[in-house]
Amino acid sequence: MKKLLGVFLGVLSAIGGFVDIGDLVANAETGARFRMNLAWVVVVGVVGIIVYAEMAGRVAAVSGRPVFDLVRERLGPRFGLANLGASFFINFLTLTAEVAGVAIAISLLSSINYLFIVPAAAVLVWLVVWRMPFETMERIFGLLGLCLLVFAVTVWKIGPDWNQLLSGVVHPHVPSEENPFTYAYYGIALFGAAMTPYEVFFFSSGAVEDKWTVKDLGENRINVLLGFPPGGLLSLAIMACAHLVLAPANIGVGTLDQVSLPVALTLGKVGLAIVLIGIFAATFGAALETALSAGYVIAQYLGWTWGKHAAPRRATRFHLVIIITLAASTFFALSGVDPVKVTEYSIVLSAAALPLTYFPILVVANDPSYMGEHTNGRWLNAIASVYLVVLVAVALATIPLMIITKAGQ
Amino acid sequence: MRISDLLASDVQDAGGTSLGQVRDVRVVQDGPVVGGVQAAFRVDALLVGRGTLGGRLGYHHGQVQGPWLLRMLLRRASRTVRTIEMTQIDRWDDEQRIVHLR
Amino acid sequence: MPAARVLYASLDLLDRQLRDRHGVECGNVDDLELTRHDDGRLYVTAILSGPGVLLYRLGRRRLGSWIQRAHRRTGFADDADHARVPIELASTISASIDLAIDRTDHASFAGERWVGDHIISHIPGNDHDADQ
Amino acid sequence: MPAELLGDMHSDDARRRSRGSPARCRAGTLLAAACAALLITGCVNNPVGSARNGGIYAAKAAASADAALSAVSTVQLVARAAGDHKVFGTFASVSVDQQEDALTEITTTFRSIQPPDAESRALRDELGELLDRALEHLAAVRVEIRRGRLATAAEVAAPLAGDARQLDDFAQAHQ
Repeated sequence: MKKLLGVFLGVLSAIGGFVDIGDLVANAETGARFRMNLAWVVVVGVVGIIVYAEMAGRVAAVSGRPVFDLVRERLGPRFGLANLGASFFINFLTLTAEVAGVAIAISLLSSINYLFIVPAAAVLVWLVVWRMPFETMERIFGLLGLCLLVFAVTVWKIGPDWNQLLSGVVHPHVPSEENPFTYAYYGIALFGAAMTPYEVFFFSSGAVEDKWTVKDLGENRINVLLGFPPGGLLSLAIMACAHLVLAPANIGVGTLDQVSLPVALTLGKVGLAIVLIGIFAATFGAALETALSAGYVIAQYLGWTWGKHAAPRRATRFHLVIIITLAASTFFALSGVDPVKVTEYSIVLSAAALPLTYFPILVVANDPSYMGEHTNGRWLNAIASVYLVVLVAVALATIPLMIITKAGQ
Repeated sequence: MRISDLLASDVQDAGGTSLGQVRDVRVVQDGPVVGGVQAAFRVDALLVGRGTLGGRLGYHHGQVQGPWLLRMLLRRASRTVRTIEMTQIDRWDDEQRIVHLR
Repeated sequence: MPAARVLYASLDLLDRQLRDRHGVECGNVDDLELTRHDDGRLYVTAILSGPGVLLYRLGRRRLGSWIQRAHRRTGFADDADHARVPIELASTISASIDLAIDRTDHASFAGERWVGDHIISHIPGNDHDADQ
Repeated sequence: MPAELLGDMHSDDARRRSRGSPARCRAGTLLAAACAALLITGCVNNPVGSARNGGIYAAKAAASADAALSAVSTVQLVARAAGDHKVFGTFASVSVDQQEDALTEITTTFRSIQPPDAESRALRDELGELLDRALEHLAAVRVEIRRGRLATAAEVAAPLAGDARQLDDFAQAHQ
């Protein structure tokens, strides 16, 4: 029975942990601007992250090797170094966006200017990384993140014309006043938000930390298959809220309070309190994962001792990298940079960088000398190969689109 | 001497024309027993040619088979890799990093 | 006698994760030392790993060697080359390589110890094992 | 496509000359540096070009009107929600502050674009006036909410409806 409860809580925290600042901003922005015409990208992204995370978790469980350890081993130290530089920079941007998101959520509850809260939020993130046990951390913020289900309640309460809502999903088209380049740019942003690389760094490193073995593969699949789809539905609920409330009022999402406005207008103060707690938990949980990922990627490339389980004294350089990265993110957030803009850049560049880590994982998942009978099956390889082509196409299109649309203006 | 010097070496035949760079080094654990425990690893052959990535990822002399798309792509890139036994080597100038064949 | 084991340096040895006798990470295989025996053949005699070794392999040979020498003097009390682990101390060679040594006397530990002594140990709770 | 694979496509001699020097590693870090430069400018402020001809100026004016409309509509909704006790005072004041900052930045960015011809100058004056009026009304709502008088916030926000309509018409006209 205890095992069942463990699995159940695991799935719930996977749902709660799926949405982060990138999903909140991307889905609300696209809902407000493109109605439901980009909803299909979320579906593609969720299937992609399921394939990607399941493979990374299986590789970590069977070979005991996390992502960046494999990136260097399979691509060589030189290309691995360039890969590390790009991934670390994007992870740094995401961490900055998440910390700013935590501060904004608190400021909306307390009306203290969010810039004053940023340092406190960063110290709180560090304290949890430094002291709180891994499972407790995952459970608390994963379960609190479930408060975001209030977006789904809002959509249900508004009682929209469902087939009109679904028509956007099933027959997507570029709205007349928008040009296809901007449509594609926001599609890539949504795709990057759904398939965030740091989730895979954290997911595979967590599997090694928790000493997963072949016995845990079943639980890994359940977590991914039952946890991510509802997370994807939650993202679509955020998009639907923006489509139903913000779009008719000609509101484009530029700040986090606009994202939570539809819930307040529909469910009042109670709904607002719940959604703000949900945003706090989701962004705080993601800040923990990105802070740890900063340490994971460098330690795993250089072969240092790493890990959240061991006391900090046994993994000193790992924790030092986390402290320095968190401090740097705090300064960048305090530099008056627009947090929503930083979030946009982090998810778009995440989309562009996906092949860098997806490609080596796909190769190792096909290496019998590592995976034995857990090597990828034919069907999984077919789907994974299609995604590799999609990821490379997205990666090649991102920078040009960013220039053409001046970052989605 | 370090294996990275050997891996960076250019292989030239007796006439001095280059056959490509050393891509990988095959070692065989059949040398004299060392430390009373295991046999030593003897450098047995060099893999020379152009395609690096396919070999490094395990498609060429490793066991990686799938997915089909990558196997096709990477197999073709490392088609020109050739195995040169150590017996065919006259000498290895590790300063200039050139392997001279007989 | 089973057939002798065949490995490929880049594919199976280089850049693999090193673990000490307690299974704790202690650096990667940055390079391998080759020695020519009197029979004229080349043998892999040691695993090289630690500050400067990777730089050497990435092409920065002078800088890499300089860092390695400087590190050797400052990193440890004795003058043994802690970046060099004789190959016979590698007990298992598979997804990662287990060494019959303790991580504290491996070259990559010097950085770990310096950061521990000067920074991490000054922060309260640094010896608290997160799982209690 | 991984850089190393691309590297193989080129002639082998070129690679031999750069043998040992981490050319590809430099390419990777160059790419990261380019991204960083692109981002820092993008994140801090929206780069503003001068408008070469009337058409571009009109499009930029329409975009500014659209952005202003978004801020004005947000404050309308928040004011009405405050009146209906659907939001806390803290949320309302932070939200209105942020929209006021956004509208202020839209106005200053728009004013910094040089109108290239007479027709554009007329557009600038028309939209400029609209933006100033909206900013005034928005500030009044902020003060009302900051004083905790949520019940009357909706009334104070009433003129924003007119501003919203005019901004919307302007944006549609010069899209």
